[in-house]
Amino acid sequence: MVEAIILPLVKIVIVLVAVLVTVMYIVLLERKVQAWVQVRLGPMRVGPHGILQPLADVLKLFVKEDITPVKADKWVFTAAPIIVLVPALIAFAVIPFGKTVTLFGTTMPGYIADVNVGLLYIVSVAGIGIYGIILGGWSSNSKYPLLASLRASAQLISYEIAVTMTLVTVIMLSGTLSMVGIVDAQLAKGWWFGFMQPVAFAIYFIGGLAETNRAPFDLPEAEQELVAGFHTEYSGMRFAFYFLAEYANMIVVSTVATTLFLGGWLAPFPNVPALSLLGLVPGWAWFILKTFLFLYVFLWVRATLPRYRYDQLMRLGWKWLIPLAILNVVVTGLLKVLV
Amino acid sequence: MVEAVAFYSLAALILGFGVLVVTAKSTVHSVLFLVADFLCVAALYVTLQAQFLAVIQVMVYAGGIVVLYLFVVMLVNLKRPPEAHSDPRRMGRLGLVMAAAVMVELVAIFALGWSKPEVTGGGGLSPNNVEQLGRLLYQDYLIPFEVASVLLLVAMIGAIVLAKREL
Amino acid sequence: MQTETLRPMFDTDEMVINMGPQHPSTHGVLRLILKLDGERVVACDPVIGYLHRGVEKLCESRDYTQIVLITDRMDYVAAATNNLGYVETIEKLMSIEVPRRARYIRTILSELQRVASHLLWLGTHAADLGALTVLLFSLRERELVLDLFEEYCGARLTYNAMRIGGQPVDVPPGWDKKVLAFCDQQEQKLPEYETLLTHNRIFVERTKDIGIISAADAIGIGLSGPPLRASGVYRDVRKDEPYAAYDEMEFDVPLGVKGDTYDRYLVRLEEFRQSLRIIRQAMPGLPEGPIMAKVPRLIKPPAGETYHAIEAPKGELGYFVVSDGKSPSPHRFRVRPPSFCNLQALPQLVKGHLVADVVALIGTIDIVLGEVDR
Amino acid sequence: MITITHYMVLSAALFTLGVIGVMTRRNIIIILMSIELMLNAVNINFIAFSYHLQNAIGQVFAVFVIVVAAAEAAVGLGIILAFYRNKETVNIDEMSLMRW
Repeated sequence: MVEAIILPLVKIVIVLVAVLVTVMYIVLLERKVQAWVQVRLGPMRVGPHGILQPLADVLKLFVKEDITPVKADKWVFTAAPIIVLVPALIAFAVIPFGKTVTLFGTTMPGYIADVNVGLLYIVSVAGIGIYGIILGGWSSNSKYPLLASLRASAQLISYEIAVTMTLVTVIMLSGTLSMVGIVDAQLAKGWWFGFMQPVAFAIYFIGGLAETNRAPFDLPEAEQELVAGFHTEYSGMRFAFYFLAEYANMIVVSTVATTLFLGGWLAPFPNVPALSLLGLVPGWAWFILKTFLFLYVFLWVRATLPRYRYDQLMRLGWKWLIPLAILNVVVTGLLKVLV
Repeated sequence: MVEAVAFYSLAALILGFGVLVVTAKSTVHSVLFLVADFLCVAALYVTLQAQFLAVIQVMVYAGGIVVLYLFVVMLVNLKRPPEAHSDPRRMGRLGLVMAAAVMVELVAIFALGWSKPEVTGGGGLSPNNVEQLGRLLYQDYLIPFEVASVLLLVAMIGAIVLAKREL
Repeated sequence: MQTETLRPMFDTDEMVINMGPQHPSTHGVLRLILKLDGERVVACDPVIGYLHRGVEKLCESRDYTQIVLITDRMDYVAAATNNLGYVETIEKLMSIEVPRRARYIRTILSELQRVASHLLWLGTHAADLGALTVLLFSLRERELVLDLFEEYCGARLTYNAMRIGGQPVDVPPGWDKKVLAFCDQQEQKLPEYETLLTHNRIFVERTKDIGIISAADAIGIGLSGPPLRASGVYRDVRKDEPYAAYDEMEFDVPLGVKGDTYDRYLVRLEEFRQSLRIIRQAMPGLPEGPIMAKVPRLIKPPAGETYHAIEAPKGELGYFVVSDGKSPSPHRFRVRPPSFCNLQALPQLVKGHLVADVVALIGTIDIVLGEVDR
Repeated sequence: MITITHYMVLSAALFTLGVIGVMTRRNIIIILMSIELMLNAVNINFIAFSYHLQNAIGQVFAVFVIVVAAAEAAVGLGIILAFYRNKETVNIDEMSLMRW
């Protein structure tokens, strides 16, 4: 009873709270990192060094008026942010945060669920999130959001192909679709897949930027072109849902990258005796560290690069990333057969 | 017990959303209900030990095909409701009657003509059957699999030719 | 004939969207009515007048000294050059010989102004393309220019820094060193922008071959300033009809080749360097002497009319003033603002490009709506 | 106890819903979606039998059905778009003419 229901529930609550808090603080981190790049201070007023800024933001979003445009499709308009947020959160169900530990006499796996199709589960769940974006833009009954949502969905679908192709190479190396199995395979191989598959890693990173609508692929919410993108008409909590979903998706992409390419909870250099001390750090700490490293690159890129244009983005996706990813699959297959 | 609860609730959802798909006034709502329907079907697959199919159902159906529908619904920016005009010779009732006939026929087949078929090959169904499915697809059913991919290619080219404005 | 009948049949709906007057990137209150085919712009119709304050008519009921203040409010990010154009027009009308020291100060001020204006352009242009960091960098440097202006005349935006016949105040002690220090600093900052933009693949792809305008078209539309020079036309009022102390300065006029957005960017970036070069010549070479010519207390130019143009940061800024010789205010006052004339090129520039390019192109012609609408 | 018959009835009902949609609706997009419902009904049967007979071949065929559904959707929607471009309608009753 305890192991079957209570423990998973506790873990779900822990993960959800952790994700939501991380989202709040990623926003702060983003503003801070961007500020430091731009030789500014960033938020400084709420709490020491703006540390309480996220709370103030959340409070503001809570008390803001929640406006529904008169001509909007009310049901869809309300449902769209939820459709975006829920898949972003349930994707965490299969992500292994650490290795299995024994705690108070019960074994405690470091994941909520180890599904045998875990990787595909994440991809398919991400596909559902697209609906929220399309519907949000459509239901606002306004031209800029509609344009932006069409852009967004075309972009997400295009880059999903390339990203999925990179996942195929990882599956070929690990021989399993389970996220835990993939980490174990990296342990068995002695190499993180990021080093064995640098091309796939690079494509995954670029595709991940595009799938989370981050700069330089943030066309769907290009303020300068399309006002605020598909959530132009949203305000208050419903806007906050979109916001949360975007950052939660960033975390999903980072955690997946960590699991697939950076060895998940594994400590680096387990085979170098001089660095065996690194193994003492708990697995979840490594996991979080790697995830944040990845997230930091996201923020860094945003502060540095201009934005792609729509046709250039499509060209990059279809003419470069997808063929390259397919070629990578073929080469990996050949190497697997020959070597 | 758990199985029954899962089946009946999922069946109710599947049929309920199915009715909504067919009856919804707005096309976009109809598409939304279709997605919900497909998600419920995927859940049903999970209860039937077909996790891979469930994920594929969500990925391809919900995440791919229905998005296409949604795209077309948005591109087709109708100035008047799509069902405004009705052919005077249309016999809607007859359609319902025929649908009922199909239902009766199907149930009759299941109830009367059903015998356990002899199926060979496949070799059992393990709970973790992704690998098994992969082997079947790439070994026993390789030719159909390749034909299916050719079908997809043809469909892709066909769709581009049809939808392109000027060739 | 056949295509004409078929065309509307085969068109999927063209979408008309309204960009502005409240839109994050229309640099003020410009309104564009864009007709889109998908994301491609078929036609563009700029609508102006949201900031019309009747400056020209207003000036006809103010006396000549008061008008200097009003000119500040036209191109409000380059107020000093607005002042300069106006005071020189009246000086020309009254045949006043401005002391050499005043002319040097004016040259320094207008080049500082050019740097400030180009910095603002650079920042907003880059921000329009999504490179937010450049905006923050360039605003940081612009702040230094504004500090210099504040020290000189006490104002940071609308300077009212010139008078008919000369300068109201002399340079404050120590100001020259600060100006030269700023020049050195700015020189060092320019490579920062270049790393972020000039050699950035995304930026180059976003700007190269976007909004090409040929030299003939540019002249035909009446472009002036950097957009005209980017098309390869050698025209700079500072060289062609020198004013202030430009005839004593040594500087080059950067020219573009193709006339696309990238060329316009490069031309403006080079103008930074040339402006710094001019300031570096003028500041140490500041001649001694008075800063104000003998000017009557009540300015009443003789009857007549005159047109005088200067090279404002955004292009050729001309003033046409008619005086009836009796009243203390102009009989007719007319401005030829560079932004207004450059804006005319926009419909031609954006045709066939994507929505995303529209913002890049609004940025590249560098308009200020206060000047367009007056 | 849930038997295979339960699944078969569910699938028959879903199939019939699809038939009703095809027969009664005039919006061709909804008709195509009804066809998708029918294909799903077929898939439910495949999977249910696969489970019932403990044989993975049913899943293989379900995969093929999904492939066919994808192809059908792509071509069908392409035709709809081409048609809409010419006739500005998606009403199937207005598509009765073979030429225009």
